[in-house]
Amino acid sequence: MRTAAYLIKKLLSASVTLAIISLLIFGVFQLLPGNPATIILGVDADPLQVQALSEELGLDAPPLQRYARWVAGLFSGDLGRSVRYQVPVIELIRQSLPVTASLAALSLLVTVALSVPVSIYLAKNNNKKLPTFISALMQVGIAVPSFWLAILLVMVFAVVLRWLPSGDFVPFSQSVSGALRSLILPAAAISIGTTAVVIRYLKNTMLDQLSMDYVRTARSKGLGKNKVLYRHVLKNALLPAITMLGMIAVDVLGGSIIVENVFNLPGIGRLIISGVGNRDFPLVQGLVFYLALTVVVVNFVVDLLYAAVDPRIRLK
Amino acid sequence: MIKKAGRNTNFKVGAILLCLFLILLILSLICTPYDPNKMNTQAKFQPPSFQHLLGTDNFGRDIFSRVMKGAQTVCFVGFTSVAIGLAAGFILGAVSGYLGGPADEVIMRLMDAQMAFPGIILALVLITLIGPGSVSTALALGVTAVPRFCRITRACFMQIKELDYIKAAKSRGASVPRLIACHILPNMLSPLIVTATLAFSTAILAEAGLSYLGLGIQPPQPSWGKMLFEAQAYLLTNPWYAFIPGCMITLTVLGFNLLGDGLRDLTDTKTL
Amino acid sequence: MSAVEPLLELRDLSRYYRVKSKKNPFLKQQIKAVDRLSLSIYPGETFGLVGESGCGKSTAGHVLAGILPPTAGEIRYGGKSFSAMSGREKAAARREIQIVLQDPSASLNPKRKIGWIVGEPLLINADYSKQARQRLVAEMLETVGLDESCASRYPHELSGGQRQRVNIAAALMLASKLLVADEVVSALDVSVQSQILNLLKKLQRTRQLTYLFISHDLNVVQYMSDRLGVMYLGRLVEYGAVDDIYGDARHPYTKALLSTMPSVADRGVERIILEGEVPSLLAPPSGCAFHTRCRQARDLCRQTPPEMREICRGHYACCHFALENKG
Amino acid sequence: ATQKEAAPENSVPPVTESASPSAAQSTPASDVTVRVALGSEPDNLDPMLSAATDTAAVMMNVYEGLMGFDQKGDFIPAIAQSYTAAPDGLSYTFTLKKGVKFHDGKDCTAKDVKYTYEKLAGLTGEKPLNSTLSQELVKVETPDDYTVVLTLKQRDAGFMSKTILSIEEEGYADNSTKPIGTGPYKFVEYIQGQKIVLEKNENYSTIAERKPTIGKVEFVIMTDENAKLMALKSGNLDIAGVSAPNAAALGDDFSIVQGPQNMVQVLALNNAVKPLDNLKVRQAINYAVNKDEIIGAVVDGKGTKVESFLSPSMATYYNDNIAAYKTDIEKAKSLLKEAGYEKGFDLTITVPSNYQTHIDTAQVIKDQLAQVGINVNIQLIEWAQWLDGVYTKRDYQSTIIGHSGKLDPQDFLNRFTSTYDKNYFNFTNPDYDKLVTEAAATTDISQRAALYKQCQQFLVDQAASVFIQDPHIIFAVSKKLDGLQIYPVTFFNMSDIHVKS
Amino acid sequence: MEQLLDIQGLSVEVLNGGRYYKAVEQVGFQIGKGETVGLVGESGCGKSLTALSIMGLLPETARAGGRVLFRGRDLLSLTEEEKCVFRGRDISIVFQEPMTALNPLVPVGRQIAEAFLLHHTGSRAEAREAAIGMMRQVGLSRAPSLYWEYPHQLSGGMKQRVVICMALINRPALLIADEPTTALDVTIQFQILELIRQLNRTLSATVLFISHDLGVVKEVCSRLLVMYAGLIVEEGGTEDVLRHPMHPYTRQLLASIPTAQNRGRDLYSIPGAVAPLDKRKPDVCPFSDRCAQASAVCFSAAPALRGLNGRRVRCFLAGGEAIERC
Ligand SMILES: Nc1ncnc2c1ncn2[C@@H]1O[C@H](COP(=O)(O)OP(=O)(O)OP(=O)(O)O)[C@@H](O)[C@H]1O
Ligand SMILES: Nc1ncnc2c1ncn2[C@@H]1O[C@H](COP(=O)(O)OP(=O)(O)OP(=O)(O)O)[C@@H](O)[C@H]1O
Ligand SMILES: [Mg+2]
Ligand SMILES: [Mg+2]
Ligand code: NI
Repeated sequence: MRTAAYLIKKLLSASVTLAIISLLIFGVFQLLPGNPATIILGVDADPLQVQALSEELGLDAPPLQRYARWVAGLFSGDLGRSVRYQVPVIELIRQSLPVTASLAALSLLVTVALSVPVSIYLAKNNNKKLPTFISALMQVGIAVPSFWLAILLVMVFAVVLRWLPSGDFVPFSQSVSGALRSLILPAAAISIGTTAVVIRYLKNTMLDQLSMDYVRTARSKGLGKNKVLYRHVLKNALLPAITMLGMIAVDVLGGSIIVENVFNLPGIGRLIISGVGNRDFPLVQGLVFYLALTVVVVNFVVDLLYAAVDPRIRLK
Repeated sequence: MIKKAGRNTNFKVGAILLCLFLILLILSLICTPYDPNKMNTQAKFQPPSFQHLLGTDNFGRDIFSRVMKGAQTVCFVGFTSVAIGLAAGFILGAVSGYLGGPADEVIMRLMDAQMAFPGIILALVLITLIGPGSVSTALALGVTAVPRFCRITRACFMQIKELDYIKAAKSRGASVPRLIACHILPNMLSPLIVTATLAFSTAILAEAGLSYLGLGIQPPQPSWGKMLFEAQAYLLTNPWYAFIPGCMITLTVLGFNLLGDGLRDLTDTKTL
Repeated sequence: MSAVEPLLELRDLSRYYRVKSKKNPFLKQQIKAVDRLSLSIYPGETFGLVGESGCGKSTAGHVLAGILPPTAGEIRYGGKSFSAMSGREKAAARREIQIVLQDPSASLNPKRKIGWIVGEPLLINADYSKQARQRLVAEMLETVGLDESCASRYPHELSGGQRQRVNIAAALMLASKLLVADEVVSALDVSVQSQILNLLKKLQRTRQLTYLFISHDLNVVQYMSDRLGVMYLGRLVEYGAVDDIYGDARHPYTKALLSTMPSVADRGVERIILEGEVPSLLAPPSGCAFHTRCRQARDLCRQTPPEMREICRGHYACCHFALENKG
Repeated sequence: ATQKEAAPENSVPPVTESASPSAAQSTPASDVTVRVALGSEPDNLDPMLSAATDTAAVMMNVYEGLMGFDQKGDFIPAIAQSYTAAPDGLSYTFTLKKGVKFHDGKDCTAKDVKYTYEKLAGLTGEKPLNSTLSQELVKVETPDDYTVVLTLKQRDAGFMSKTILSIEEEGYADNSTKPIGTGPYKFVEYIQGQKIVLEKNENYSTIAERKPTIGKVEFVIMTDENAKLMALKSGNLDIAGVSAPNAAALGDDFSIVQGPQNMVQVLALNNAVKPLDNLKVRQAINYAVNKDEIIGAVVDGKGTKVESFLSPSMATYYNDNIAAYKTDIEKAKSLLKEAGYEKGFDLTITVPSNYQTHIDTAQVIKDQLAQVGINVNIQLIEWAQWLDGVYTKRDYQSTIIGHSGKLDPQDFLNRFTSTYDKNYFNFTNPDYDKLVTEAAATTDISQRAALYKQCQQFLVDQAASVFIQDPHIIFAVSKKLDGLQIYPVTFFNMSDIHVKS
Repeated sequence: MEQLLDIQGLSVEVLNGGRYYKAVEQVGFQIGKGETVGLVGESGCGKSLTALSIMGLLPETARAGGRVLFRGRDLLSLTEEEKCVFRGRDISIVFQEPMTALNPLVPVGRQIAEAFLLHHTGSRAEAREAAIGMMRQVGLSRAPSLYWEYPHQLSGGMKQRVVICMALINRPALLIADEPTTALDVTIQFQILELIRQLNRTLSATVLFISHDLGVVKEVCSRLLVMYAGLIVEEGGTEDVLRHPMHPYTRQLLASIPTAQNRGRDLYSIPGAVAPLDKRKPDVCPFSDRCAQASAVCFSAAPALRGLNGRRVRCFLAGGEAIERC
C-alpha cells in the first residue's frame, strides 16, 4: 500500500514533467523558422518537389492539430513518423538506442568502477601527495572541453597508436568485442568528466561520514580503521551518491551528444541534433520525450533504490 | 578565514589562475599587441615568435591578441549567463522554498522538466530561436543554468527559514522581504557564490560545446570556444593553434572550479 | 492574586502541524503539538512550563510570540483578544511579547554584527536615527551586562553566555512586557547558567517583566518560577503555584517527573521510574494520554479523557484521581 | 551530343597528385569494401523525389539515364544507344540498348522510359515532379520496345540535360526504400543516419567502361569534418572529401585528388534592399573584394577564381574574356562617395553556420570591405533558417553560398531572371530576362554560348553579386585505391575506382 | 582495592590553527575494580579528550602524552592493532549523542553482535544469542524483534541502551560513559542512570562516568574528580566533595546551582568563562582569573595537586579557614 501510493505519486509527478517537456518542445518548434520540406530537398530543389513533399509530410495541417495527432499517437504507442527520414520514429530510436544505451551504460560503468575505489583511496589518504595529485588530475579532466578531449583521445589512441577505432559503431550483433572497442574511446571521453565529479562528491561524503559519531562508536568496539571504512562508512557514503546517478545519467546523455558527433556514432544524440536542424518535429519530440522518459525513469529507479537501501525511508 | 584560505590548495591555485585570467582581461581592455581581427593572409600560421607570441592563425591574425580579446568574450558570456541563471533561479527557488506547497510543486516540476533533457540541446534550440551571437549565447546558457540555482536557493531557503534566528526576527515583526534580504540572503551567499563560480566554468565549457555545434559567438569576434573549434581543422598541420585556446579554456575552467571547490571547503557549504 | 487582571490569557489554544503521512504520501496527518491549552499569566510573575522533549512547550511559546499562527483558540493580551484587535493594536501587543530562543548560537544571524542584531527590532518597528539607535543599543548591551565593544563583533566571536545575553538584549529592545524564555539556559554550563538566571531576575525586577519560562530542567524552573505548568503530549496536565506543585503534585506524571529530578541536595523521596517512552503525537493514546506509562492507570483512564480539576486555589490537575493522589 | 571545345586555360583539369591514374592494371577485388564519406543524409533514394546533390552522387551508381556524362560534362550514351534530334528541335528519338537489365532481372525497355518521363512531367494525370519537363514535354511515344520519342512544346537547347534523369522500372513503387535501377551497383541497404550500402552488379553491361570492380561500397554518413579526418587517419574511411588545410596534413597514406567542381561561391547581394539597390555600391563592393586573397586564405589556393556566375569548368559557356572588376580600393571608395556613402555603411552578411568555407570567406571579406569603410557584420544562422529566411523569404542583405552546377548553363544563369522562383538576389532586369530566354531557345552551340557569355557580362556590369570562386573539391583517397575521377556534377562514380595492385 | 586503571601525567595536545595547545594536562588518577568514578567539569575542560585518550581514539589532530596504565600495561604505547584488541573487550565507551552513535543502515542487533564477534570466535547465531541476552539485560523488552530494527525506529533512550549493550557485551573491565544522559529527557535519563547503577551492582562493572551535571554524578558515583581547564582540581568521595568542597571552583560551582533553597535569592555566579585554549596561562592557577578568593600567590605560580584529608585538591588556599565560606 505504502509503496504503491509512493509509486503512484512519483509516477504522477513524472508524467507532469513529461507533459511539460512535450508542450515546451512543441511550442519551440512552432516558433522555429524553417520548413522541413525545403530543408530536406535543399537549394537545388524543384518547387514542385517541395510542394509534393510538404503535402506528403502533412505539414500543411494547423500546428495544434499536428500536436494533437502526435499526442493521440503517443497513447496508442506510436511516436509518429520522422519527417526527414520517412520512417517511424520508433524505428529510428530502435536503431540508435543500442548505440547510445551501450555508450551510456559503459560510461556509467566506467564512472562507477573508477570512482568508488579511487574515492576510497583519496578519503583514506586525505592530504597526502599522490592523492592530491590524482585529485588535481581529475580537476583537469573536468576542465577540458569535451569535444577537444574526444579529439585528443582519438588522436592519441586511434591515429597515433592505432589501438582503437576512431569511431563508427560496430553493432553488438556483429561483434561484441568490436562494439566494445568502438565504444571505449567515446565512453572514456564522457566518463572522465563524470568520474571526476563523482569522485569529488564521493570523497567529500566519505570524509563527512568518517567524522560521524557512529564511526567513533564502531572504532570503540575494536574495529580497525579499514574495517570501519568498508563495513560502515562505505554504505553510508554511497547512499547519497545514488541520488547523483540521475544527474550523471543526464550528464552522460548530454555528453553523448557531442561525443557521438566526434566519433560519428549513430546514436540518439546525433539524431537529435539533425532533428533540430531539419525541423523534424516528430523525431525531436520523440527523442527528447524518450530521453526525458529515460531520465525520469532513472530518477524514479534511483528513488526506489534509495528507498530500498535506506531503511530510514523504507521503514518510516 | 584568510589564514584558512592560505592553506587551501584548491583555493590558492584557483585564485592564482583566475588572477592570471583577470590580468589578461584587464590588459585586453587597455590594448592588445595587434588588432585581433586584422588579417594578414601573407603571414598565416606563423609559429610562435617574438613578433607573434603565440603565432598566427589561418588568416594571419595574431593568436595572442585574439586570446586576449577572447577573454572578454568568455567573461561576458560567463557573467551574463550566470547573472541570468542566478536571478531567475534565485527568484524561482525563493518562491519555491519559502512558500512551499503548490507553488513549490509547480516550480519543481518545471525544473525537473528542464533538467530532464540535456542542457546543450536546450541551448541549441534557444539560440536557433533567438539567433546566434554572444548575447543570445549568454541568454541560452543562462536559461540552462536556472535549475541549478533554483535548487540550491530552494534548499537554502527551506533550511534557513527553519532556523532560530529567522524565528527570532519574525517574532520581532520582520516582514518577509526583510527576512529574505537581511537574514536569509546573507546566509546563503556562500553556497550561491560557490554555485555561481562553478556555473561560470560550466558556461565556458558550454560555449565551447556550442561553438562545436556551429552556434555560439559570431565570427570574427574572438572566443576561445570558437577558436578551438576552428583550429580543429588544422589539428594535424598546426597543432599549436588548437592547443592555445584549448589550454586557455582548460586553465580558466580549472581556475573557476578550484576556486569554487576551495570556497566550498572554506565555507563548508554543500552544493553539487 | 485573582484580583489582578491576567496579562495574558490563553483559551483553548491549539496548534497543529500538518505533516505528510508516512504511510500514504497523498494524505496529510495532524500533529497536535499544542492541544487546547488554557492558562493565564499575571503581570510581573514568572510562569514556568515544563515537560519532556516534544511535548509542545516550544510550539506554545512560538505561537505566543507570533512566530506561528494558532490553529484554534484565543489569545487575550491585556484583557483583549488578539482577534478583536486592530492591526495597530495587534502590532503593539506583538512588540510587547518577545521571545528568547533555546540555542544561543542558532538564534543569532551569523552574518550580522551584534550591534545590528540588537538594533534590528528598532529598525523594523520604529524610526530612529542611526545615532539614536546606536545609543539605545549601547544602553541595552550595558543593561544585559555586555561590553560596548561587543556591538562590533560577530556572534561566533562570543561565548555561549554572551550570546544568550545578546538574545535577551534584542528581545528587550522593544520595551517588551512579556518575555517568552524558551529553554534559555539549557545549552549553558552551570556557571554561565547562573549568570543568565541572575540577569533575568534582575531584569524582571527593574523592568517589571513577566516571563513565560520554558524549560525541562526542573531545578531551574523551581528556582525561577512563581507558578508552573506541566505539559504532556501537547496538553497541560497540571498547573499551580510552584510550592503547591513541588510540594503536592497531583498528577502522576508530575510526580514521576519530580521524583527523577537529579539534585546535588539530598531529597529523601521515593523514585518513580517511568517505563517506556513518550508516545507519538501522531497516534496519541486514547483517554488520558498518560495512561500508557501510568502505574495507576485503570480502565477509566484508557477510555475517558480526564478534566482539569482544581485541587486548591490556583492548583489544577488533569487526572481522574487528582483528588485522591495526595502526598 | 554536345561537344566541348578545348579546355580553357583557367579551368584546372582533375589532377591526381600521386600515382598516375593510368596505372589501370587494377586487380578486381570483389571482396573489397570501400568506405566513402557522405557529407549529408540522403533526402530520398527515389531519384524522382530526390533533389540533393549528395544523394544523386551516390544513386547515380544505381540508376542510369538515357544518357550519361563523362568527366568533361559531355553526354555519353547510357541506356540509349543513340539519339537523333528533329531539325525543328521539337522531338528527340532515342534508340535503347538491348540487354540492359534492372537489378531485379527485368529488361529495361521503352515502356520504362515512357513511364519515367510521363511521371516526371505529370502526363499521367498525377502531379508532375519536374517543373521543366511539365512545362516542356508534350508526349512520350514508344514505336517499339527499344525506341522512345520525346516531343517538346518548344525548342529548348538545354533539353539534353534532362536526358540524364534516372530511368525507373515501370510500376515499381518502392524506389524510396528499395531502389532498383540499371546501374553498375545494386542497392543493399540504407540505415538512416548511418550509411548506404551498395554492392557490385555482376550483370552490368550498359556502359562498357563502367563495369564495376569493387565488391561493396559503403557510403558512411559523416557530417563532422573532424570525424571524417580522424576516420581517414585511423583507416576507417577510404575516400572522403576533405577541406583544403586537411588535405595537406593527411600524409603519405592518401593520395589527393582535386579539381574544380562546377560550383560558384558567391557573395550574394540582395539587389532590392538599401544600400545594395544602388549599382555603384554593388560595384564598389566588387572592387573592394580581393578574390585571390580569399582563395589563398580560405581554401589554401585550391580554388579557381570566377568572374561571373558560371564555373570555368563549363568551358564552352564560360566567358573568359569578361570585363571584370580588378581589386581597386580607391575606385571602390570613389564609387561609394558617388553613391553617397562616403562614410561607408553597415552590411550584414548572413552565413549558414554549417559551411566553414563560407564563414571563413565572410571573415576575409569583412576585413577587405573594412578598407573601404563598409562595416561588415557577420551573422551565422542555421542552415534551416538560411533556407527559410534568406533563400525563400529573401529577408537578408547579403549572404555567402555556393551554387553547385548542372550540366547546362541555363540552370545557373536563369537564377537571375525575374520570373525564377528562387531568384533570391532580387535581381530584376527585363533585358537580362530576354537574353536568357533567347539563349535557352538557341540550339546552335556557339550561338548559344555567345548569348550566355553576354548574360555573364551583363551580370558583371550590373554587379548583381560578387562571384568569388569555384572552390575545388578535394578527395583524399586511400593509397590502396586508385582511379577516382571528378565530374562536373557531383558523382561518386565507383566504377572508376579500383584496387591498386 | 585492585587497581584497574592508573593514569599518570596524561596530557593531550590538540592542533588548533597550526599550533598544538595543551587541552589536558598532568591528569592522573586511579580507578579501582568495581568503582564508579565521576569526572565533572564545565564544557571544554577536557573530559572527553581524557576519555578518548584512554580508548586510543583521539582525533588525528590531537596527541597524548604521559601514561595510561591498564592492568599495568601502558595503553598509549600500544600499536593500532593492539588497541583494536583491547578496545571494546577490556574498555568500552558510551558516547553522549545516542541519536548519531549508531550506523543508520545496519540493524541495531547486528551492530551489537558485531562487537561480540570482534572479540569472540563464535558463529553469527551465537553472537545473536549473546546480543539478545545482553539487550534483555539492559532492559530492552522484545529484544528478538528489536534485533532487526534500525536505529531510526528506536527512541533516544532505547538507542542509548543499545549503545550501552554494545559496550557491555564483551563484559569489559572498564566502562567509560561520556555524558551518556545529557541528550536525554529527565525521565529517560533516570532510567539510564538506574541501569548503570544496576550494572555496577550486578555485573560489578567499573565505570568512569563523565558529566557536567553534579546532580547526575551524585546519583551514580562513589568518587568524584573535578576538572577545570584541562586539570584535575579536586578529587574525593562524592558525598564528601559535594558537602565539603575544598577547591573554590567546586564550591562556587555548587553555589551557582539553582535549588529550592536559594529560591528568591540571586544565585552565586562565577564571573567570566573558562579561558579558551589559546589564552590559558600555564604558570598561574588556572582558576585565578575567576576565583573570588584568589590572592597574590594564585597569580604567581601554578598550584600542584596535593593530598588533603584523604582527598586531593589543586589550590594554594585549600585547607585554610579563610575560604571555608564564600
Ligand atoms: N515544523 C514542524 N512540523 C511538524 N511537526 C513539528 C514541527 N515543529 C515541531 N513539531 C512537532 O511538534 C511537537 C512539539 O514540538 P515542540 O518543539 O513544541 O516541543 P518541545 O516541547 O519544545 O520539545 P523540546 O524540549 O525538544 O524543545 C513535536 O512532536 C515535534 O515533532
Ligand atoms: N579535535 C580537536 N581539535 C581541536 N581542539 C579540540 C579537539 N577536540 C577537543 N578540542 C578542544 O579541547 C578542549 C577540551 O575538549 P573536550 O571535548 O575534552 O571537552 P569536554 O570537557 O568533553 O566538553 P563537553 O562538556 O562540551 O563535552 C576544548 O577546548 C576543545 O575545544
Ligand atoms: Mg523546545
Ligand atoms: Mg565532551
Ligand atoms: Ni491567587
